[in-house]
Amino acid sequence: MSAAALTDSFLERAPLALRDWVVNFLPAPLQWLGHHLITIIAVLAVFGTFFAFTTIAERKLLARLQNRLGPNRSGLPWIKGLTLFGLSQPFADAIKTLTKEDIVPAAADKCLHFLAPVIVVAFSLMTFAVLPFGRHLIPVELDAALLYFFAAGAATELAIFMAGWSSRNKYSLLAAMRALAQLISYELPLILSVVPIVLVTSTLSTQNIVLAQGGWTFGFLPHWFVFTPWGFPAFIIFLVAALAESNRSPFDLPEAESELIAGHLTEYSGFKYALFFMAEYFGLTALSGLGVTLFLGGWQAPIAALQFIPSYAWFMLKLIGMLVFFIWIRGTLLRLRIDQLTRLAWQFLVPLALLNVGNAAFWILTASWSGPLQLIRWAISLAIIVIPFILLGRTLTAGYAPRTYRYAP
Amino acid sequence: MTPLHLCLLISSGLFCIGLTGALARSNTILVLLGIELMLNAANLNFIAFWRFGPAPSPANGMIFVLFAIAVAAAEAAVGLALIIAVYRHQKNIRLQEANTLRG
Amino acid sequence: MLGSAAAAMLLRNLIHSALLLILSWASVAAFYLWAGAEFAAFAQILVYVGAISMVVLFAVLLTRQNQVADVVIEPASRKRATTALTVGACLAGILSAAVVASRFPAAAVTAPATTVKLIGLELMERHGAALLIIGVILTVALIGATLLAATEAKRNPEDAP
Amino acid sequence: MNPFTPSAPTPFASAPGPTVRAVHDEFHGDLLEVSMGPQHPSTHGVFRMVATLDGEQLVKLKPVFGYLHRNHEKIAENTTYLGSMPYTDRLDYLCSMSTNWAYALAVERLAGQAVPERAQYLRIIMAELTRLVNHSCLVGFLFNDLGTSFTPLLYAFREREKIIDLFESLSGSRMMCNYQRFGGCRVDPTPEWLAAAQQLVDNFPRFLDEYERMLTGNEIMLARTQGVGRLDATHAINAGITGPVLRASGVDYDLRKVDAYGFYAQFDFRVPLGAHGDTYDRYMMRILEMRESVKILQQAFKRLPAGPIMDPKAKLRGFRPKAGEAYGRLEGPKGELGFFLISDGSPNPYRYRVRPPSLINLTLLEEMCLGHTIADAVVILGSIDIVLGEVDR
Amino acid sequence: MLGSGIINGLIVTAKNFAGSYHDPERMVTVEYPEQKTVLPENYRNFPFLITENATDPMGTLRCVACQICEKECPPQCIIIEKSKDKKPDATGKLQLYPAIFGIDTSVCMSCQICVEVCPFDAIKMDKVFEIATTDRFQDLFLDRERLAKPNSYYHEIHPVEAAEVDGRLLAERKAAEEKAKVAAAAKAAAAAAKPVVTPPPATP
Repeated sequence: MSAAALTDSFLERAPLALRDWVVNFLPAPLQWLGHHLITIIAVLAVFGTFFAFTTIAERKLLARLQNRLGPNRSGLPWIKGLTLFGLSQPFADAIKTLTKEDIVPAAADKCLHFLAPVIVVAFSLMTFAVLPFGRHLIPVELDAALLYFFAAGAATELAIFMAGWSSRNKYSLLAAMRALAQLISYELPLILSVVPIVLVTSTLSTQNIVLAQGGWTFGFLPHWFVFTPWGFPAFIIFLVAALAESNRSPFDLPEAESELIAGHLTEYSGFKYALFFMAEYFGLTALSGLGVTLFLGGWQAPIAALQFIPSYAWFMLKLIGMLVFFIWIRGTLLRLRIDQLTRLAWQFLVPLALLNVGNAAFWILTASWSGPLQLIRWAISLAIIVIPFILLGRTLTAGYAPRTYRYAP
Repeated sequence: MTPLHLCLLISSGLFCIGLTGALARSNTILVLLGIELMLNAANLNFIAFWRFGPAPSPANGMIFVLFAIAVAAAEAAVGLALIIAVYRHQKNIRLQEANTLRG
Repeated sequence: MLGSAAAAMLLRNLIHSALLLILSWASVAAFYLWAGAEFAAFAQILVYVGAISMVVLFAVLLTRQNQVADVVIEPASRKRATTALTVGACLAGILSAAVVASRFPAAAVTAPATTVKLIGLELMERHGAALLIIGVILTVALIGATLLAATEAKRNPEDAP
Repeated sequence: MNPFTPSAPTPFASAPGPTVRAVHDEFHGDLLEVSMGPQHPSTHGVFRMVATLDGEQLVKLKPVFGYLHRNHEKIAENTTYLGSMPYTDRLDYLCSMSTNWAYALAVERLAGQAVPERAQYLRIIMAELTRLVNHSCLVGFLFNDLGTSFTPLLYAFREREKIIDLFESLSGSRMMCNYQRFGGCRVDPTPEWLAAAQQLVDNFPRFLDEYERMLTGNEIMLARTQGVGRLDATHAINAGITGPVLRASGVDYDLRKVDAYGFYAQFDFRVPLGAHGDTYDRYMMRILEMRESVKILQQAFKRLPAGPIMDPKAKLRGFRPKAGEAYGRLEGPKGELGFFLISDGSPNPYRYRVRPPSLINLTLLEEMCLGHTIADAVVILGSIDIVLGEVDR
Repeated sequence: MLGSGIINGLIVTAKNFAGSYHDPERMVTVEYPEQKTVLPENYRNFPFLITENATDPMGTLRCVACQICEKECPPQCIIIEKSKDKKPDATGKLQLYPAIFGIDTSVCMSCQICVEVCPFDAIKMDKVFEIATTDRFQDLFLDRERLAKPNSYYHEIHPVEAAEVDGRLLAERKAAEEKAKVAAAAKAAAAAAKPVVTPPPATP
């Protein structure tokens, strides 16, 4: 089937056709509104249920990592004894958080206390507007999409500060300060790891970036950016920074249970706590969505032959893959201390990201090499990034090495 | 009343609020924030003229605003660092008392 | 926008006024969007709401130590407040009069189509030098700011009583 | 109330006040007094640390315990010698077998009671099995404080469950074994039990290798524990610290070699020694000691003799040791566990004193934690391995 | 290399993840209400009194109210009151029986010392652990009727131990009968030889 036919296969256009069919019911002036309202509702519905099932997937996967069964008890309210392998657990959680009593500390700053979760969820939801879910499915076609993504992401810090400050409790204030230090120091590596992509594709719009990753060599090697010598390190830095940005596993300092009880969320309960929880997951999904778009070829199929599967299915598969990787990391790694965390960001990730930008520039300049030169090009570009990685790695872990022990005579 | 007039009115209003704020308040931080407001008002003008101006060359206004934002950011950072330094020294940040120049 | 800015200036509680100010910055960004300058709007949000608000809030937090009510209206500051108000009011009058009086040629109806690539090219070619200077200014300012804030801390323990 | 305004510096006793208060200290400017209260998630049991922070650094740390004090020693003076044997299980509830043995050792020394050979071997097997249980629990909890979401803890508990099931099928209860008697043991293990124990001990090293591969080389683990909570040898000796914490500072003092009580002299095993005395060394001490215990167990299973498990002359009731005093001690998983008894000829001991290794190892907590952050203080507490039942008695 | 430790960690958790599906040694969870683990033979929980047969529990209690366990119990949670009259026990000898025999299960720590010190093997450890009750006082203080359980139940929960205990009791009974026969024969002979000598006292 020719590529064109493929791109317009029925499945591909199905969601769009549905939307246009609904929209032309509305009178002319309202059509614009209807058009956007439907996309918003679609995004919210899809990612709302996606959030619900990520929570349950996380608990089941973590359980399996630890050789135990995850939640599998919650069945439907009417049918006795029907346990859906825990699939109805998120709805049970939702009802629980809705009905939980919502305590607001007396000394708290009422309006800020209420506003913080709202802003957190609002901004992390706004980041979904720019992610290309399918060949034609992009909610908002912006040419400065990446900048928009980071602008919306940066605003969530403000809300965390408000949460910390408004609950008037020393613990949460300390944790809010820590969270801010962490978020700010990891914003730079995050943006710097995206700069090479913008350099190579010379566009900020996410749809063009995904289009730039089309095409396959020998039919099965996709042109995703993750398989290029500068793309892979950028991907690793992006992952580490995304982990830190969404307060997950090795960097979940703000809610470090063993230290400050629940960080800036100590004074929240009931639905507001669920909102924060939801915002964290939305942030995580958005960041991994961005990771998929930039490095793993968005909705591009991995192998040429598999193109008949609709593009949004590929996006969802890769997104789930990324989330499983995040959960896997959460089940394994220990937590870093606040000073090690910032030292890692400033002394290790930022220099490497800058080097990677240089590496991408080298990659563009030598685009014209061909044949044997191609190998040399790969070698040099790899050398540019791997050698400093080892050197910096050695300085970072200067005094630390597993020791050997002597025994008493 | 073309849209340009409206924009100019809004930006001048913002400018005056920034000015009164900077003059009236005794807390140095708020003075600094007042100045930030004035800078924002200026940026507003640039965009207004760029959008509704006679022969809008494609990117002039926008670039000017970007540079203005960058400078404002640098200025805010240095200003606040100054405030922290002054605060550490004299334990409160009332504008009037910051008159001793000795270290 | 004007409402939040005015409120920011008048409020007693420092944190509330700072947050309202951030709200006014966000509304300025909304204005840019309305005017069609997307790039400027996102830059504004990223720089102001993302970064400067953090610096402001950190500064406000660090300097709240023995905070006597900062807006106790002594006679001195009351007098200054009234003079400031009068100056502001008359300036507003003059400006609006000038604006109303001036006539502007017919405004272009459609927003000029600017793509990010165009801005990028423009920045690099015609304003390349300006870009570099801005880079230098920013780095110097930030290093200066950190040094200023940091050195104070080191010196402080020695002269502690 | 503005949280930063310093309240009048109240006397530093553990004032009930709010858990977090700003204390004005003339040297450091404003300190933050954070009380990690009895119900804090990371303190092992009811234990409270009043930590005074200057920013992130710890300036003062006052451990407050006694929440679990059950007046064990006074009760022991009013019950018969046999009567307080089940209470010794409740001292250090993680290793009840070795605590029973320590008490039985003290009473046997007091009354000059002989113990048959098979019972000695059984006691060594039980003590080494409890060492495995205790060390795997500790390592699991240490990583839980370091932040992984329960994964290493659940692996360690999976292994511990197997050993605990062995104890249950032998002595009747998982943790409160009440297994030793004066002059021998209470129940003779069946051949199937011995086979199951042998099989367990043989594949215990597989669990240890998996654990070490997962965690010992982990960069974050190295960064978080090396150089944290350093304790030098002389300091440890002066404070009377014993057990793995002492050996991590490089002091060669293991009661199994020093006293050679029971038949430990006939077993060849090595005592690992640390060099830096920091949290990483203490973690490695426990891992290496577990490997040594596995070696001892394998030898013990091979040479377990047949014969009676209870000395025929041992009298169960009406046990009246002659007047005098005795001090029996052994190398418990946490350190030197000792029982000091004074008898006046009556069936109840005149004085009954327990030397709790957890409490004595705890005395240096502040000394180790100064200069570190709260996150480290929690890890250091985890590495000392205290059990509140033993600390508060 | 910087990341190698972390990668090793990931591999181990991956192996555990895969293992938890097929390797029984890793998947240890037992879903309690549906599946129950088999309790080992020596498992002990709260004590219970043994009666010879199930038909007349109060009549054939093995316990003779000697109150040794009451004295030896560390937390002092057993309360016994001797009966006024006597009744024949299994071997036909007249023995006292406990009018009141109560164990306060909220105090008892099932340490099994009463079983060790009981000379008559009258009290043994039970295996029931699901004994949650709503009322704190009456339900937790088990009186004689609720404590008594037939010997067959004892065989059921502790098969090996019960067999050994019964063997020992039978042996004792046989020895007691022989002694009684020998004493009776000696008495008969003595009576025949010297009718005036009083018969030797009945041995316990």
